Amino acid sequence: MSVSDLTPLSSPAGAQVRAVHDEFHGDLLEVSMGPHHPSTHGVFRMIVTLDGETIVKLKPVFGYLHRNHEKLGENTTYLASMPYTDRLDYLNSMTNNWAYAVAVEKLAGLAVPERAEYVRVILAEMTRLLNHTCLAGFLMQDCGCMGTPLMYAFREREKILDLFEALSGSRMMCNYQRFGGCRVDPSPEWIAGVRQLVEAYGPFLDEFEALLSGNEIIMARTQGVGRLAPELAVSAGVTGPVLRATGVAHDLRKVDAYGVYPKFDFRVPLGDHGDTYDRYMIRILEMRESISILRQALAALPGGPIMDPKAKLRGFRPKAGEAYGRIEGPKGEIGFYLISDGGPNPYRYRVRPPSFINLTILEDMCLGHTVADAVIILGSVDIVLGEVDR
Amino acid sequence: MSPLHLCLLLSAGLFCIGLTAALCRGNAILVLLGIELMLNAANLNFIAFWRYGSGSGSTGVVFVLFSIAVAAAEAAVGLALVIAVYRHQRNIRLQEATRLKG
Amino acid sequence: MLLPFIIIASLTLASAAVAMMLRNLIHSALLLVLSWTGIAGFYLWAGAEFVAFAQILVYVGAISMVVLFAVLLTRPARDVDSPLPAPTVIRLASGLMGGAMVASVLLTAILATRITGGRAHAPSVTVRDLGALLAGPHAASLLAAGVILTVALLGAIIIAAPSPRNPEDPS
Amino acid sequence: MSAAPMVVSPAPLLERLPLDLRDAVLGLLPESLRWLASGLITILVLLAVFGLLFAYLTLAERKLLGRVQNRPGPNRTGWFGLLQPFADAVKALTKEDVVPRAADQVLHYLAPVVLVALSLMGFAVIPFGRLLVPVELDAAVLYFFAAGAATELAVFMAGWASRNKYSLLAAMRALAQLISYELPLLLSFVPVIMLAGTLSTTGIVAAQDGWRFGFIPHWHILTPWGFAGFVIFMIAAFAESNRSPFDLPEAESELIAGHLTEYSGFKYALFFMAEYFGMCALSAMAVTLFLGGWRAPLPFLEFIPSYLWFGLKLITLLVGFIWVRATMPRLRIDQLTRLAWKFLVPLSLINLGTAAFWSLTTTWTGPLYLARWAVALAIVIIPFVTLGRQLSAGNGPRTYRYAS
Repeated sequence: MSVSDLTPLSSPAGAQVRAVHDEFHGDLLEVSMGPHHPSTHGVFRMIVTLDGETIVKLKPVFGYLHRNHEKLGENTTYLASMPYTDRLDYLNSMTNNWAYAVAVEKLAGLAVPERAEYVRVILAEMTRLLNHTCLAGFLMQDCGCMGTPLMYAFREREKILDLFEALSGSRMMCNYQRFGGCRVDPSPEWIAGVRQLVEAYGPFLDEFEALLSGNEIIMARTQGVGRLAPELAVSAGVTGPVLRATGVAHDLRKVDAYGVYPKFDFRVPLGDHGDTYDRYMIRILEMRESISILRQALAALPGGPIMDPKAKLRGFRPKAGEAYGRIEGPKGEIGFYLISDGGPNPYRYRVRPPSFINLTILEDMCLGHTVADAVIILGSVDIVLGEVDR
Repeated sequence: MSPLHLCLLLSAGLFCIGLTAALCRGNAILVLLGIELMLNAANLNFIAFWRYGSGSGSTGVVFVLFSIAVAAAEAAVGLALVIAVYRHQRNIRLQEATRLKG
Repeated sequence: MLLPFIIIASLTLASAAVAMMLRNLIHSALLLVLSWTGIAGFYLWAGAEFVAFAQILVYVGAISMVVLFAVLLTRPARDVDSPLPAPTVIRLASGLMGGAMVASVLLTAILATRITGGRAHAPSVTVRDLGALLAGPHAASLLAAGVILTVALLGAIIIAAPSPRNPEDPS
Repeated sequence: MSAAPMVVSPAPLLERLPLDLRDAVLGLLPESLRWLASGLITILVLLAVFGLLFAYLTLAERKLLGRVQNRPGPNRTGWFGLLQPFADAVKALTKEDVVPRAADQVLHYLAPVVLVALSLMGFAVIPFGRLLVPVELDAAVLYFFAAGAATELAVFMAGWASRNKYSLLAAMRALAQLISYELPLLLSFVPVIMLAGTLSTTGIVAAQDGWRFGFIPHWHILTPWGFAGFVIFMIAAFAESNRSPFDLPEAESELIAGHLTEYSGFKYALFFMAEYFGMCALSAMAVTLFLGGWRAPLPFLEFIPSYLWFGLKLITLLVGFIWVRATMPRLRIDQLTRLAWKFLVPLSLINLGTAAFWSLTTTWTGPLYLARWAVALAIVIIPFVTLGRQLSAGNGPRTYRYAS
């Protein structure tokens, strides 16, 4: 199935559940989960109406972390916006940087040297590993695993963050990509470090999966929970692993074939049920594909410059026009829409945050399930509040 | 006054409290609890007579065991009825529960 | 010997009486648990150890839980402050009168009866004796009790389970 | 610590040591006070031993969790963090006690006290050693579970009195959990009572006396029905003591802290204490019912005092509790009740049949002895597998396709 095969439905699947629960059995209880709740992944609030423990209504409330991101982007120069994009999805600053760089490169018509494209792919796939590993750990924490999988996941995450720090000088706020290439050229030692990480990652995933993927309780908790219909997912604009878990083959790395991705041989895993377990497993399988991409990219990494020599960072004034740059981030399509009036600042700066758009279907996934399920469904959607609220 | 008198007075007191509650209160759960209390008062008598009576054997104790079992059954059914009534009329006031079916 | 009885009796009676007068059902139920525990204490005092523990296990461990559950499931709408309607006042008065009448009859009957020939020491009944009694002379009643319990529990489930919805039925 | 003070027994010195110590203390007091002092000493010793066990169990739990999770655990207070429990105690005692204004003040205060009191009561009937039984009761097992049944009432009180919606949900969960798991817990050891023919804990330990072939102890866990009963008992005990994977009332990722949400400082510490006491009491009961109580596992090891064996078995079970907590995800409330009603209750009923078969075939010897084992194992295993299949029907590993 692909996007074009599907006609968007106006009636979401949740409407039926909602109708059934209009005539409720017991007294309803309205619980405000969050903004300070251990499992809302930040300052996020869900106003949940419960019949017993079953959710009959769920209203997400966000904005507690609003930082005026888009307005800031319109009031600073193109280059000065780059570090702000780190703060969107603070787990994935490398891909945020890249998406922003792609938008500006489109706007200004900049070319990117091949070595930079390869480095970008390496960093993006490392970011994907990082994000999905953290997500799996957090999801298991939401299932009540007392921190053990989370600590295992964080052990691996630290290794990736160490590499990021060695390259960019910062663990999480990397600010590494530039329009027209990358900031610094990775050293051979750094490449060797990545190679070591990639070789060790497969065994880690095997260990992680042996502990969790076949666990009876995990399967009972996640299978059939939070089903998402492909029609609803497409009409709501859901992207990333959440969309692919419903069986829709939509991966920008294949669809847009941006950068040097066409040169690599990788597959896009698809789920058949669209439930929480599928969303978890798709991410595990994607990590395995990422490892394969990383291997190929490391083997084929060419020499040459890392920055387009024509690129001008200071006093950068693209000619008037507009551009939308998007890439497949770990959470879905991360895009930046820029309108230039020829000045040093963008006239309009707009972010398409995958977390935020994936979050809009939360109620439809949660209706009819219990409070405990809502927590893991939210965990499996994979949100970062920095990106949701901007 | 012999100890048996005291025991019987205690049981009579409990019985009357239960009875008054069952007659006065409109809340189905409280009525049920009143009935439970009356049943307990009866059990108390069995034990009292077993302890201070002149007969031999332990039938009194055995009977109380059966009575406790029946009380458990009664509580389960009674509370299930309360929930059914609640589901029907959105409260558990017995005055309003006037229909058996519907 | 008498002091523990007086303590137990006053505790039982007081908590039962207060429980039945309270407005808050949860408080009533919890006080009644105290009263049931008091009755178990009486059984212990009288020497019926097994019955006392059975009383705690069944009443405090099971029935109280079901009662609390029912109270939580049937939280009334917020009309607690509404004044008592007239029928309820009449009901209250007649109930109280009925209770008082029964109490007076019982009291006179108990106080007028002369009891003779009671035994001074508690008859000993071990768990083994009880088991022999239940499995021997009372085996039929034990079976009947088992059947009653099973049927009652099944019935309770059927009554309390939400009826399957059918679209034509407006209720 | 048995009821009669001066027991003349042929037991060796080490075995008698606690009793001798107590009698030495009692000797200093006038005759008329001895019964009272004896009881008080028993209570004090129990409180001291289990209080200390509680303190170091919290440390052991944090250390073990740390070990499982690749981190050191507490190691700053004292050598290897050995003073951590006392630092925690000081912290809990000096914290402000915050009570919500809307809370039911009396019940909110009463709940932790009642909980600790009730969870301590169970220790009275556990035979900790050959000569160490605090109270001999004819219906000791019944007493133990009667005391334990009321603990969930205290959890309910805590949850309801807090006037917090999370706490209320936790209170409901606690009730549902108790109603569901009381039954398998009680049914799981009925075979033990049937075959031992007594409800007294000392009687049950006495029934596990002796050796098969001179070295295999006659513990109940070493029979098919006993093993099944032990497993069911332990699963129900996890639920009964609100420990992971059944820690639904305080599920921190869903209900913040459940019934503990509105508790702080010393009251919170009391809840914590009660949880560990409950865990210890249930483990001690499991040791008594299934693991031969204070008996040594091998004949030549009997020179080691019986209470040390009891302690060793108890600590083994407690470490099991901690290990499970470090590795298991949490069940959902409907799955929890379904597990109890559709799996544990039928299994424990079937287990009654296995035990009956076992006791009817005590005369089978030779090849028939093997047949006895085979049949009993079949009665245990076949329902386990079929019921288990049914329980997790529809769930299983999945295969994934890739976009072409």
